[in-house]
Amino acid sequence: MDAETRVPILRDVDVVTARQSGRALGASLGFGAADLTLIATAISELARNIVDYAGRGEIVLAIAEERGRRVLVVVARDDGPGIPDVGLALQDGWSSGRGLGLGLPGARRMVDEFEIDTAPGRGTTVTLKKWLPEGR
Amino acid sequence: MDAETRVPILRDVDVVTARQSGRALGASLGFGAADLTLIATAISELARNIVDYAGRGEIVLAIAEERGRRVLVVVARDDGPGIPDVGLALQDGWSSGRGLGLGLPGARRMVDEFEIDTAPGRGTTVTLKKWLPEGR
Amino acid sequence: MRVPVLKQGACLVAVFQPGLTDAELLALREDLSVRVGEHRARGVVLDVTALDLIDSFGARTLRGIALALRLRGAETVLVGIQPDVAFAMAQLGLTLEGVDTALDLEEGTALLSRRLAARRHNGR
Amino acid sequence: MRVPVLKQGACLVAVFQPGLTDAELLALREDLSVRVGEHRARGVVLDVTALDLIDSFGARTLRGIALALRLRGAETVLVGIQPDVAFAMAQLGLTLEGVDTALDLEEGTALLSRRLAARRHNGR
Ligand SMILES: Nc1ncnc2c1ncn2[C@@H]1O[C@H](COP(=O)(O)OP(=O)(O)O)[C@@H](O)[C@H]1O
Ligand SMILES: Nc1ncnc2c1ncn2[C@@H]1O[C@H](COP(=O)(O)OP(=O)(O)O)[C@@H](O)[C@H]1O
Repeated sequence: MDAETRVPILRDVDVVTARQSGRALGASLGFGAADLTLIATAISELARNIVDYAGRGEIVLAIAEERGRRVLVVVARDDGPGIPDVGLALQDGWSSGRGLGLGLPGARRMVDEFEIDTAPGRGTTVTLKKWLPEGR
Repeated sequence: MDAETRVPILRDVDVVTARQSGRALGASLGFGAADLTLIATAISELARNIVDYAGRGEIVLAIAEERGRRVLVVVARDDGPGIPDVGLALQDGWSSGRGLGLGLPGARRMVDEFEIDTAPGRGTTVTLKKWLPEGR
Repeated sequence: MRVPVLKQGACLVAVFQPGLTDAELLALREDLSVRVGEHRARGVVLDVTALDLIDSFGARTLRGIALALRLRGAETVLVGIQPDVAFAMAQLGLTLEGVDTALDLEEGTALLSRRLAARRHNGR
Repeated sequence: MRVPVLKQGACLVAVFQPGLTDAELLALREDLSVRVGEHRARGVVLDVTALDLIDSFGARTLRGIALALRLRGAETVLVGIQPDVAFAMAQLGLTLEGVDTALDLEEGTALLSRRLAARRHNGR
Protein backbone atom coordinates (compact mmCIF):
# COMPACT_ATOMS: atom_id res chain seq x y z
CA MET A 1 0.00 0.00 0.00
CA ASP A 2 1.21 3.51 -0.83
CA ALA A 3 1.19 6.46 1.56
CA GLU A 4 -1.81 6.91 3.80
CA THR A 5 -3.80 9.94 4.89
CA ARG A 6 -5.19 9.78 8.43
CA VAL A 7 -7.99 12.11 9.47
CA PRO A 8 -8.83 12.07 13.20
CA ILE A 9 -12.60 12.27 13.68
CA LEU A 10 -13.86 14.07 16.78
CA ARG A 11 -16.55 16.51 15.70
CA ASP A 12 -18.57 17.77 12.75
CA VAL A 13 -15.80 19.78 11.07
CA ASP A 14 -13.71 16.61 10.87
CA VAL A 15 -16.49 15.00 8.86
CA VAL A 16 -16.04 17.76 6.28
CA THR A 17 -12.24 17.40 6.30
CA ALA A 18 -12.44 13.62 5.87
CA ARG A 19 -14.75 13.74 2.88
CA GLN A 20 -12.77 16.53 1.24
CA SER A 21 -9.56 14.52 1.67
CA GLY A 22 -11.23 11.49 0.13
CA ARG A 23 -12.41 13.53 -2.83
CA ALA A 24 -8.93 14.99 -3.32
CA LEU A 25 -7.19 11.62 -3.14
CA GLY A 26 -9.75 10.10 -5.51
CA ALA A 27 -9.28 12.93 -7.97
CA SER A 28 -5.50 12.49 -7.91
CA LEU A 29 -6.04 8.80 -8.72
CA GLY A 30 -8.18 9.72 -11.72
CA PHE A 31 -11.77 8.97 -10.61
CA GLY A 32 -14.52 10.79 -12.50
CA ALA A 33 -16.81 13.40 -10.95
CA ALA A 34 -19.72 11.01 -10.30
CA ASP A 35 -17.48 8.50 -8.51
CA LEU A 36 -15.82 11.26 -6.47
CA THR A 37 -19.22 12.33 -5.19
CA LEU A 38 -20.05 8.73 -4.24
CA ILE A 39 -16.72 8.36 -2.43
CA ALA A 40 -17.12 11.64 -0.54
CA THR A 41 -20.71 10.81 0.42
CA ALA A 42 -19.80 7.35 1.71
CA ILE A 43 -16.95 8.83 3.79
CA SER A 44 -19.32 11.45 5.17
CA GLU A 45 -21.73 8.76 6.38
CA LEU A 46 -18.99 6.73 8.07
CA ALA A 47 -17.33 9.75 9.65
CA ARG A 48 -20.62 10.98 11.03
CA ASN A 49 -21.33 7.56 12.51
CA ILE A 50 -18.02 7.81 14.37
CA VAL A 51 -18.97 11.20 15.81
CA ASP A 52 -22.52 10.10 16.65
CA TYR A 53 -21.99 6.61 18.02
CA ALA A 54 -18.33 6.28 19.05
CA GLY A 55 -17.41 9.87 19.94
CA ARG A 56 -13.98 9.60 18.38
CA GLY A 57 -12.07 7.61 15.80
CA GLU A 58 -10.30 8.06 12.51
CA ILE A 59 -10.65 7.75 8.77
CA VAL A 60 -7.63 6.36 6.93
CA LEU A 61 -7.40 6.89 3.17
CA ALA A 62 -4.97 4.94 1.02
CA ILE A 63 -4.27 3.86 -2.52
CA ALA A 64 -3.61 0.18 -3.15
CA GLU A 65 -2.99 -2.04 -6.13
CA GLU A 66 -4.97 -5.29 -6.34
CA ARG A 67 -5.03 -7.73 -9.23
CA GLY A 68 -3.26 -5.15 -11.38
CA ARG A 69 -5.83 -2.43 -10.75
CA ARG A 70 -5.67 0.67 -8.60
CA VAL A 71 -8.04 0.89 -5.68
CA LEU A 72 -9.03 3.67 -3.31
CA VAL A 73 -9.29 2.26 0.20
CA VAL A 74 -11.22 3.98 2.99
CA VAL A 75 -10.98 2.63 6.53
CA ALA A 76 -13.25 4.10 9.21
CA ARG A 77 -12.13 2.92 12.63
CA ASP A 78 -13.22 3.59 16.20
CA ASP A 79 -13.03 2.05 19.68
CA GLY A 80 -16.62 2.88 20.44
CA PRO A 81 -19.39 0.58 21.66
CA GLY A 82 -19.50 -1.55 18.49
CA ILE A 83 -22.65 -2.79 16.79
CA PRO A 84 -24.53 -5.68 18.45
CA ASP A 85 -26.51 -6.77 15.37
CA VAL A 86 -24.66 -5.99 12.14
CA GLY A 87 -27.30 -7.59 9.93
CA LEU A 88 -29.84 -5.16 11.30
CA ALA A 89 -27.53 -2.15 11.02
CA LEU A 90 -26.97 -2.94 7.34
CA GLN A 91 -30.68 -2.88 6.60
CA ASP A 92 -32.11 0.14 4.85
CA GLY A 93 -33.95 2.30 7.33
CA TRP A 94 -32.73 0.81 10.60
CA SER A 95 -31.33 3.33 13.04
CA SER A 96 -30.72 3.01 16.78
CA GLY A 97 -31.03 6.80 17.00
CA ARG A 98 -32.61 9.59 15.05
CA GLY A 99 -30.90 8.81 11.76
CA LEU A 100 -32.51 7.69 8.53
CA GLY A 101 -30.67 4.39 8.84
CA LEU A 102 -29.32 4.69 5.31
CA GLY A 103 -25.66 5.45 6.05
CA LEU A 104 -24.19 1.95 6.27
CA PRO A 105 -26.34 0.26 3.61
CA GLY A 106 -26.01 3.33 1.39
CA ALA A 107 -22.22 3.47 1.73
CA ARG A 108 -22.16 -0.19 0.79
CA ARG A 109 -24.08 0.49 -2.41
CA MET A 110 -21.72 3.29 -3.37
CA VAL A 111 -18.51 1.25 -3.48
CA ASP A 112 -17.23 -2.00 -4.98
CA GLU A 113 -16.24 -3.74 -1.76
CA PHE A 114 -17.55 -3.24 1.75
CA GLU A 115 -16.40 -4.94 4.93
CA ILE A 116 -17.45 -4.35 8.49
CA ASP A 117 -15.75 -5.70 11.57
CA THR A 118 -17.46 -4.93 14.83
CA ALA A 119 -18.56 -6.45 18.11
CA PRO A 120 -19.99 -5.01 21.33
CA GLY A 121 -17.15 -3.43 23.29
CA ARG A 122 -14.62 -3.99 20.51
CA GLY A 123 -15.24 -0.93 18.36
CA THR A 124 -16.11 -0.76 14.70
CA THR A 125 -13.98 -0.86 11.57
CA VAL A 126 -15.56 -0.35 8.18
CA THR A 127 -13.45 -0.81 5.04
CA LEU A 128 -14.56 0.46 1.65
CA LYS A 129 -12.84 -0.18 -1.66
CA LYS A 130 -13.53 1.57 -4.91
CA TRP A 131 -11.78 0.30 -8.03
CA LEU A 132 -10.54 2.78 -10.54
CA PRO A 133 -12.45 2.13 -13.80
CA GLU A 134 -10.18 0.53 -16.39
CA GLY A 135 -8.62 2.82 -18.94
CA ARG A 136 -8.10 5.68 -16.46
CA MET B 1 -29.95 -34.29 -24.48
CA ASP B 2 -30.05 -32.56 -27.89
CA ALA B 3 -27.59 -29.97 -29.15
CA GLU B 4 -26.40 -27.32 -26.72
CA THR B 5 -25.81 -23.60 -27.06
CA ARG B 6 -22.93 -22.22 -24.98
CA VAL B 7 -22.67 -18.52 -24.32
CA PRO B 8 -19.42 -17.39 -22.66
CA ILE B 9 -20.15 -14.71 -20.04
CA LEU B 10 -17.51 -12.06 -19.47
CA ARG B 11 -19.22 -8.69 -19.56
CA ASP B 12 -22.57 -6.90 -19.86
CA VAL B 13 -23.10 -7.51 -23.60
CA ASP B 14 -22.87 -11.25 -22.96
CA VAL B 15 -25.79 -10.96 -20.55
CA VAL B 16 -27.88 -9.62 -23.42
CA THR B 17 -26.65 -12.37 -25.81
CA ALA B 18 -27.41 -15.12 -23.28
CA ARG B 19 -30.97 -14.02 -22.62
CA GLN B 20 -31.67 -13.49 -26.32
CA SER B 21 -30.37 -17.01 -27.07
CA GLY B 22 -32.59 -18.43 -24.34
CA ARG B 23 -35.60 -16.65 -25.72
CA ALA B 24 -34.86 -17.88 -29.26
CA LEU B 25 -34.36 -21.48 -28.15
CA GLY B 26 -37.51 -21.37 -26.05
CA ALA B 27 -39.49 -19.94 -28.97
CA SER B 28 -38.26 -22.73 -31.26
CA LEU B 29 -39.47 -25.22 -28.66
CA GLY B 30 -42.92 -23.67 -28.65
CA PHE B 31 -43.06 -21.71 -25.37
CA GLY B 32 -45.61 -18.88 -25.22
CA ALA B 33 -44.68 -15.19 -24.91
CA ALA B 34 -45.16 -14.97 -21.14
CA ASP B 35 -42.94 -18.02 -20.50
CA LEU B 36 -40.29 -16.70 -22.90
CA THR B 37 -40.08 -13.49 -20.89
CA LEU B 38 -39.73 -15.45 -17.64
CA ILE B 39 -36.97 -17.60 -19.18
CA ALA B 40 -35.09 -14.58 -20.55
CA THR B 41 -35.39 -12.70 -17.26
CA ALA B 42 -34.13 -15.66 -15.21
CA ILE B 43 -31.15 -16.07 -17.57
CA SER B 44 -30.42 -12.36 -17.30
CA GLU B 45 -30.23 -12.59 -13.51
CA LEU B 46 -27.90 -15.61 -13.55
CA ALA B 47 -25.66 -14.18 -16.25
CA ARG B 48 -25.31 -10.89 -14.42
CA ASN B 49 -24.38 -12.71 -11.23
CA ILE B 50 -21.55 -14.38 -13.15
CA VAL B 51 -20.25 -11.00 -14.35
CA ASP B 52 -20.67 -9.37 -10.93
CA TYR B 53 -19.46 -12.09 -8.58
CA ALA B 54 -17.34 -14.53 -10.59
CA GLY B 55 -15.94 -12.32 -13.33
CA ARG B 56 -16.35 -15.02 -15.97
CA GLY B 57 -18.31 -18.18 -16.70
CA GLU B 58 -20.83 -19.53 -19.16
CA ILE B 59 -24.50 -20.16 -19.79
CA VAL B 60 -25.37 -23.43 -21.46
CA LEU B 61 -28.79 -23.81 -23.06
CA ALA B 62 -30.19 -27.18 -24.05
CA ILE B 63 -33.38 -29.02 -24.86
CA ALA B 64 -33.99 -32.28 -23.05
CA GLU B 65 -36.74 -34.83 -22.90
CA GLU B 66 -37.78 -36.03 -19.45
CA ARG B 67 -40.66 -38.36 -18.69
CA GLY B 68 -41.97 -37.88 -22.20
CA ARG B 69 -42.03 -34.09 -22.00
CA ARG B 70 -39.74 -31.51 -23.52
CA VAL B 71 -37.75 -29.34 -21.18
CA LEU B 72 -35.65 -26.22 -21.66
CA VAL B 73 -32.52 -26.52 -19.53
CA VAL B 74 -30.40 -23.52 -18.53
CA VAL B 75 -27.07 -24.10 -16.78
CA ALA B 76 -25.16 -21.09 -15.43
CA ARG B 77 -21.66 -22.13 -14.44
CA ASP B 78 -18.59 -20.33 -13.11
CA ASP B 79 -15.35 -21.02 -11.23
CA GLY B 80 -15.72 -17.93 -9.10
CA PRO B 81 -15.61 -17.62 -5.30
CA GLY B 82 -18.78 -19.66 -4.69
CA ILE B 83 -21.48 -18.81 -2.17
CA PRO B 84 -20.72 -19.45 1.52
CA ASP B 85 -24.34 -19.43 2.73
CA VAL B 86 -26.74 -20.60 0.01
CA GLY B 87 -29.77 -20.41 2.28
CA LEU B 88 -29.12 -16.73 2.79
CA ALA B 89 -28.42 -16.09 -0.91
CA LEU B 90 -31.78 -17.64 -1.80
CA GLN B 91 -33.66 -15.30 0.52
CA ASP B 92 -35.54 -12.40 -1.04
CA GLY B 93 -33.65 -9.20 -0.50
CA TRP B 94 -30.29 -10.56 0.60
CA SER B 95 -27.34 -9.20 -1.40
CA SER B 96 -23.65 -9.24 -0.55
CA GLY B 97 -23.20 -6.24 -2.82
CA ARG B 98 -25.23 -3.49 -4.37
CA GLY B 99 -28.00 -5.69 -5.76
CA LEU B 100 -31.63 -5.96 -4.73
CA GLY B 101 -31.03 -9.58 -3.72
CA LEU B 102 -33.92 -10.80 -5.86
CA GLY B 103 -32.00 -12.53 -8.67
CA LEU B 104 -31.58 -16.05 -7.28
CA PRO B 105 -34.91 -16.32 -5.42
CA GLY B 106 -36.68 -14.63 -8.35
CA ALA B 107 -35.14 -16.95 -10.96
CA ARG B 108 -36.23 -19.87 -8.80
CA ARG B 109 -39.84 -18.66 -8.85
CA MET B 110 -39.81 -18.27 -12.63
CA VAL B 111 -39.00 -21.87 -13.51
CA ASP B 112 -40.25 -25.38 -12.70
CA GLU B 113 -37.01 -26.77 -11.29
CA PHE B 114 -34.11 -24.97 -9.69
CA GLU B 115 -30.85 -26.46 -8.45
CA ILE B 116 -27.78 -24.74 -7.09
CA ASP B 117 -24.41 -26.34 -6.47
CA THR B 118 -21.84 -24.09 -4.88
CA ALA B 119 -19.20 -23.95 -2.18
CA PRO B 120 -16.52 -21.41 -1.25
CA GLY B 121 -13.63 -21.77 -3.68
CA ARG B 122 -15.50 -24.29 -5.84
CA GLY B 123 -17.50 -22.00 -8.09
CA THR B 124 -21.24 -21.91 -8.65
CA THR B 125 -23.52 -23.89 -10.94
CA VAL B 126 -27.20 -23.06 -11.16
CA THR B 127 -29.51 -25.28 -13.20
CA LEU B 128 -32.99 -24.19 -14.27
CA LYS B 129 -35.61 -26.33 -15.98
CA LYS B 130 -38.76 -25.12 -17.62
CA TRP B 131 -41.22 -27.75 -18.86
CA LEU B 132 -43.02 -27.11 -22.11
CA PRO B 133 -46.75 -26.93 -21.31
CA GLU B 134 -48.55 -30.01 -22.63
CA GLY B 135 -50.31 -29.72 -25.96
CA ARG B 136 -47.57 -27.52 -27.49
CA MET C 1 -26.83 1.21 -29.03
CA ARG C 2 -27.81 4.39 -27.30
CA VAL C 3 -31.14 5.64 -26.00
CA PRO C 4 -32.47 8.52 -28.12
CA VAL C 5 -33.74 11.41 -26.00
CA LEU C 6 -36.33 13.64 -27.70
CA LYS C 7 -37.55 17.03 -26.63
CA GLN C 8 -41.33 17.42 -26.48
CA GLY C 9 -42.47 20.81 -25.20
CA ALA C 10 -41.15 21.23 -21.64
CA CYS C 11 -40.51 17.50 -21.41
CA LEU C 12 -37.86 15.02 -22.47
CA VAL C 13 -38.75 11.57 -23.78
CA ALA C 14 -36.15 8.80 -23.54
CA VAL C 15 -36.97 5.98 -25.95
CA PHE C 16 -35.43 2.70 -24.78
CA GLN C 17 -34.19 0.30 -27.44
CA PRO C 18 -34.23 -3.49 -27.19
CA GLY C 19 -30.94 -5.14 -26.31
CA LEU C 20 -29.83 -2.31 -24.04
CA THR C 21 -26.68 -3.19 -22.09
CA ASP C 22 -26.02 -2.30 -18.44
CA ALA C 23 -23.37 0.21 -19.43
CA GLU C 24 -25.75 1.93 -21.84
CA LEU C 25 -28.41 2.16 -19.16
CA LEU C 26 -25.90 3.66 -16.72
CA ALA C 27 -24.79 6.14 -19.38
CA LEU C 28 -28.40 7.21 -19.84
CA ARG C 29 -28.61 8.03 -16.17
CA GLU C 30 -25.80 10.57 -16.48
CA ASP C 31 -27.07 11.86 -19.78
CA LEU C 32 -30.64 12.58 -18.65
CA SER C 33 -29.55 14.29 -15.47
CA VAL C 34 -27.38 16.69 -17.44
CA ARG C 35 -29.95 17.23 -20.22
CA VAL C 36 -32.69 18.14 -17.77
CA GLY C 37 -30.48 21.10 -16.90
CA GLU C 38 -29.60 22.02 -20.47
CA HIS C 39 -33.20 21.94 -21.67
CA ARG C 40 -34.70 23.18 -18.42
CA ALA C 41 -37.07 20.21 -18.70
CA ARG C 42 -39.81 19.98 -16.09
CA GLY C 43 -40.80 16.44 -16.92
CA VAL C 44 -39.23 13.28 -18.29
CA VAL C 45 -40.94 10.26 -19.85
CA LEU C 46 -39.00 6.99 -19.78
CA ASP C 47 -40.57 4.99 -22.59
CA VAL C 48 -39.74 1.29 -22.20
CA THR C 49 -42.31 -0.01 -24.72
CA ALA C 50 -39.58 -1.71 -26.76
CA LEU C 51 -37.96 -3.56 -23.84
CA ASP C 52 -38.69 -7.29 -23.84
CA LEU C 53 -37.69 -7.61 -20.19
CA ILE C 54 -36.75 -5.58 -17.12
CA ASP C 55 -34.58 -7.52 -14.70
CA SER C 56 -33.51 -6.54 -11.19
CA PHE C 57 -30.56 -4.46 -12.38
CA GLY C 58 -32.81 -2.68 -14.88
CA ALA C 59 -35.48 -1.97 -12.29
CA ARG C 60 -32.97 -0.71 -9.74
CA THR C 61 -31.37 1.59 -12.28
CA LEU C 62 -34.69 2.91 -13.64
CA ARG C 63 -35.79 3.70 -10.09
CA GLY C 64 -32.48 5.47 -9.45
CA ILE C 65 -32.95 7.53 -12.61
CA ALA C 66 -36.47 8.58 -11.58
CA LEU C 67 -35.35 9.53 -8.05
CA ALA C 68 -32.35 11.49 -9.29
CA LEU C 69 -34.39 13.37 -11.89
CA ARG C 70 -36.91 14.43 -9.28
CA LEU C 71 -34.07 15.84 -7.20
CA ARG C 72 -33.07 17.78 -10.31
CA GLY C 73 -36.56 19.27 -10.38
CA ALA C 74 -38.13 17.11 -13.08
CA GLU C 75 -41.17 14.87 -12.60
CA THR C 76 -40.57 11.47 -14.16
CA VAL C 77 -42.99 8.85 -15.42
CA LEU C 78 -42.20 5.38 -16.72
CA VAL C 79 -44.43 4.20 -19.56
CA GLY C 80 -44.92 1.19 -21.79
CA ILE C 81 -44.14 -1.80 -19.55
CA GLN C 82 -45.58 -4.69 -21.60
CA PRO C 83 -47.93 -7.24 -19.94
CA ASP C 84 -45.42 -10.12 -20.07
CA VAL C 85 -42.67 -7.88 -18.75
CA ALA C 86 -44.89 -6.70 -15.89
CA PHE C 87 -45.73 -10.31 -15.05
CA ALA C 88 -42.07 -11.36 -14.94
CA MET C 89 -41.19 -8.30 -12.82
CA ALA C 90 -43.92 -9.25 -10.36
CA GLN C 91 -42.51 -12.80 -10.16
CA LEU C 92 -39.10 -11.38 -9.35
CA GLY C 93 -40.61 -9.13 -6.71
CA LEU C 94 -39.65 -5.87 -8.43
CA THR C 95 -41.94 -3.07 -7.31
CA LEU C 96 -40.45 0.20 -8.64
CA GLU C 97 -41.60 1.87 -5.43
CA GLY C 98 -41.87 5.63 -5.65
CA VAL C 99 -41.84 5.64 -9.45
CA ASP C 100 -44.88 6.87 -11.38
CA THR C 101 -46.02 4.62 -14.20
CA ALA C 102 -48.53 5.02 -17.04
CA LEU C 103 -49.82 2.78 -19.82
CA ASP C 104 -48.12 4.41 -22.77
CA LEU C 105 -46.51 7.61 -24.03
CA GLU C 106 -49.88 9.34 -24.46
CA GLU C 107 -51.08 8.54 -20.95
CA GLY C 108 -47.67 9.39 -19.54
CA THR C 109 -47.52 12.77 -21.21
CA ALA C 110 -51.04 13.56 -20.01
CA LEU C 111 -50.11 12.53 -16.46
CA LEU C 112 -47.04 14.77 -16.55
CA SER C 113 -49.05 17.79 -17.77
CA ARG C 114 -51.58 17.38 -14.97
CA ARG C 115 -48.78 16.88 -12.47
CA LEU C 116 -46.94 19.99 -13.61
CA ALA C 117 -50.10 22.10 -13.62
CA ALA C 118 -50.93 20.91 -10.10
CA ARG C 119 -47.42 21.64 -8.93
CA ARG C 120 -47.89 25.25 -9.86
CA HIS C 121 -50.96 25.51 -7.66
CA ASN C 122 -50.41 23.48 -4.55
CA GLY C 123 -47.60 22.33 -2.40
CA ARG C 124 -46.98 18.68 -2.29
CA MET D 1 -18.92 29.67 7.47
CA ARG D 2 -22.52 30.75 7.60
CA VAL D 3 -25.30 30.55 5.03
CA PRO D 4 -26.17 33.98 3.64
CA VAL D 5 -29.92 34.62 3.49
CA LEU D 6 -31.05 37.23 0.95
CA LYS D 7 -34.40 38.91 0.66
CA GLN D 8 -35.96 38.84 -2.79
CA GLY D 9 -39.45 40.35 -2.93
CA ALA D 10 -41.73 38.35 -0.65
CA CYS D 11 -39.23 35.51 -0.59
CA LEU D 12 -36.02 34.59 1.20
CA VAL D 13 -33.15 32.88 -0.56
CA ALA D 14 -30.66 30.86 1.49
CA VAL D 15 -27.43 30.36 -0.43
CA PHE D 16 -25.58 27.27 0.80
CA GLN D 17 -21.79 27.36 0.83
CA PRO D 18 -19.50 24.39 0.22
CA GLY D 19 -17.99 22.79 3.31
CA LEU D 20 -21.02 23.44 5.46
CA THR D 21 -20.80 21.72 8.84
CA ASP D 22 -23.66 19.98 10.63
CA ALA D 23 -23.78 22.70 13.29
CA GLU D 24 -24.02 25.42 10.63
CA LEU D 25 -26.86 23.59 8.92
CA LEU D 26 -28.72 23.26 12.22
CA ALA D 27 -28.14 26.95 12.92
CA LEU D 28 -29.67 27.79 9.56
CA ARG D 29 -32.82 25.93 10.51
CA GLU D 30 -33.33 28.22 13.52
CA ASP D 31 -32.30 31.29 11.61
CA LEU D 32 -34.69 30.80 8.70
CA SER D 33 -37.61 30.07 10.95
CA VAL D 34 -37.07 33.35 12.79
CA ARG D 35 -36.45 35.38 9.63
CA VAL D 36 -39.61 34.15 7.95
CA GLY D 37 -41.45 35.84 10.80
CA GLU D 38 -39.38 39.04 10.73
CA HIS D 39 -39.71 39.54 6.98
CA ARG D 40 -43.21 38.11 6.74
CA ALA D 41 -41.78 35.95 3.94
CA ARG D 42 -44.27 33.83 2.02
CA GLY D 43 -41.69 31.72 0.26
CA VAL D 44 -38.17 30.41 0.81
CA VAL D 45 -35.69 29.12 -1.74
CA LEU D 46 -32.97 26.81 -0.44
CA ASP D 47 -30.24 27.11 -3.06
CA VAL D 48 -27.81 24.19 -2.77
CA THR D 49 -26.05 24.72 -6.13
CA ALA D 50 -22.67 25.01 -4.42
CA LEU D 51 -22.94 21.81 -2.37
CA ASP D 52 -20.76 19.00 -3.68
CA LEU D 53 -22.73 16.39 -1.76
CA ILE D 54 -25.84 15.92 0.35
CA ASP D 55 -25.56 13.01 2.76
CA SER D 56 -28.26 11.46 4.90
CA PHE D 57 -27.86 14.01 7.71
CA GLY D 58 -28.03 16.83 5.16
CA ALA D 59 -31.13 15.42 3.48
CA ARG D 60 -32.88 14.84 6.78
CA THR D 61 -32.11 18.36 7.97
CA LEU D 62 -33.10 20.01 4.67
CA ARG D 63 -36.39 18.14 4.76
CA GLY D 64 -36.90 19.23 8.36
CA ILE D 65 -36.27 22.84 7.37
CA ALA D 66 -38.78 22.69 4.50
CA LEU D 67 -41.46 21.09 6.67
CA ALA D 68 -40.90 23.55 9.53
CA LEU D 69 -41.06 26.56 7.22
CA ARG D 70 -44.32 25.33 5.77
CA LEU D 71 -45.74 25.25 9.28
CA ARG D 72 -44.57 28.86 9.63
CA GLY D 73 -46.63 29.68 6.52
CA ALA D 74 -43.85 29.83 3.93
CA GLU D 75 -43.71 27.63 0.83
CA THR D 76 -40.23 26.22 0.40
CA VAL D 77 -38.45 24.94 -2.66
CA LEU D 78 -35.03 23.32 -2.86
CA VAL D 79 -33.05 24.21 -5.97
CA GLY D 80 -29.71 23.46 -7.60
CA ILE D 81 -29.00 19.82 -6.73
CA GLN D 82 -26.22 18.96 -9.19
CA PRO D 83 -26.40 15.82 -11.37
CA ASP D 84 -23.68 13.90 -9.49
CA VAL D 85 -25.17 14.88 -6.15
CA ALA D 86 -28.63 13.72 -7.28
CA PHE D 87 -27.13 10.44 -8.40
CA ALA D 88 -25.35 9.81 -5.09
CA MET D 89 -28.50 10.71 -3.15
CA ALA D 90 -30.50 8.22 -5.23
CA GLN D 91 -27.90 5.55 -4.43
CA LEU D 92 -28.23 6.29 -0.72
CA GLY D 93 -31.99 6.11 -1.03
CA LEU D 94 -32.55 9.75 -0.06
CA THR D 95 -35.78 10.86 -1.66
CA LEU D 96 -36.59 14.16 0.08
CA GLU D 97 -40.22 13.13 0.12
CA GLY D 98 -42.62 16.02 0.53
CA VAL D 99 -40.04 18.61 -0.47
CA ASP D 100 -40.46 20.57 -3.69
CA THR D 101 -37.46 20.68 -5.97
CA ALA D 102 -36.58 22.77 -9.00
CA LEU D 103 -33.63 22.95 -11.35
CA ASP D 104 -32.13 26.25 -10.26
CA LEU D 105 -32.85 29.59 -8.60
CA GLU D 106 -34.73 30.90 -11.63
CA GLU D 107 -37.04 27.89 -11.90
CA GLY D 108 -37.49 27.80 -8.15
CA THR D 109 -38.44 31.46 -7.90
CA ALA D 110 -40.88 31.05 -10.80
CA LEU D 111 -42.43 28.02 -9.13
CA LEU D 112 -42.83 29.92 -5.86
CA SER D 113 -44.46 32.95 -7.56
CA ARG D 114 -47.02 30.75 -9.31
CA ARG D 115 -47.63 28.89 -6.10
CA LEU D 116 -48.11 32.08 -4.11
CA ALA D 117 -50.36 33.61 -6.79
CA ALA D 118 -52.54 30.49 -6.73
CA ARG D 119 -52.65 30.64 -2.94
CA ARG D 120 -53.98 34.18 -3.09
CA HIS D 121 -56.76 33.11 -5.44
CA ASN D 122 -57.79 29.91 -3.72
CA GLY D 123 -57.78 31.55 -0.33
CA ARG D 124 -55.35 29.06 1.16
N1 LIG E 1 -19.24 3.48 14.26
C1 LIG E 1 -20.34 2.97 14.87
N2 LIG E 1 -20.32 2.60 16.16
C2 LIG E 1 -21.42 2.09 16.79
N3 LIG E 1 -22.60 1.92 16.18
C3 LIG E 1 -22.71 2.28 14.88
C4 LIG E 1 -21.60 2.81 14.15
N4 LIG E 1 -22.00 3.06 12.88
C5 LIG E 1 -23.29 2.68 12.81
N5 LIG E 1 -23.72 2.22 14.00
C6 LIG E 1 -25.07 1.67 14.31
O1 LIG E 1 -25.68 1.25 13.12
C7 LIG E 1 -26.93 1.92 12.92
C8 LIG E 1 -27.17 2.17 11.44
O2 LIG E 1 -26.22 3.10 10.94
P1 LIG E 1 -26.53 3.91 9.62
O3 LIG E 1 -27.02 2.95 8.58
O4 LIG E 1 -25.35 4.73 9.28
O5 LIG E 1 -27.79 4.81 9.99
P2 LIG E 1 -27.98 6.02 11.02
O6 LIG E 1 -26.62 6.55 11.37
O7 LIG E 1 -28.83 6.98 10.26
O8 LIG E 1 -28.69 5.42 12.19
C9 LIG E 1 -26.82 3.19 13.74
O9 LIG E 1 -28.09 3.67 14.10
C10 LIG E 1 -25.99 2.71 14.94
O10 LIG E 1 -26.80 2.06 15.86
N1 LIG F 1 -22.31 -16.77 -9.43
C1 LIG F 1 -22.14 -16.34 -8.17
N2 LIG F 1 -20.91 -16.43 -7.57
C2 LIG F 1 -20.74 -16.00 -6.29
N3 LIG F 1 -21.72 -15.46 -5.54
C3 LIG F 1 -22.95 -15.34 -6.08
C4 LIG F 1 -23.23 -15.77 -7.40
N4 LIG F 1 -24.55 -15.54 -7.65
C5 LIG F 1 -25.07 -15.00 -6.54
N5 LIG F 1 -24.10 -14.87 -5.58
C6 LIG F 1 -24.29 -14.36 -4.20
O1 LIG F 1 -25.66 -14.48 -3.85
C7 LIG F 1 -26.19 -13.19 -3.51
C8 LIG F 1 -27.65 -13.09 -3.92
O2 LIG F 1 -27.74 -13.11 -5.33
P1 LIG F 1 -29.04 -12.49 -6.04
O3 LIG F 1 -30.24 -13.06 -5.37
O4 LIG F 1 -28.92 -12.74 -7.51
O5 LIG F 1 -29.02 -10.97 -5.68
P2 LIG F 1 -28.01 -9.76 -6.06
O6 LIG F 1 -27.20 -10.21 -7.25
O7 LIG F 1 -28.93 -8.62 -6.34
O8 LIG F 1 -27.17 -9.56 -4.83
C9 LIG F 1 -25.29 -12.20 -4.19
O9 LIG F 1 -25.31 -10.94 -3.54
C10 LIG F 1 -23.93 -12.90 -4.10
O10 LIG F 1 -23.34 -12.70 -2.84
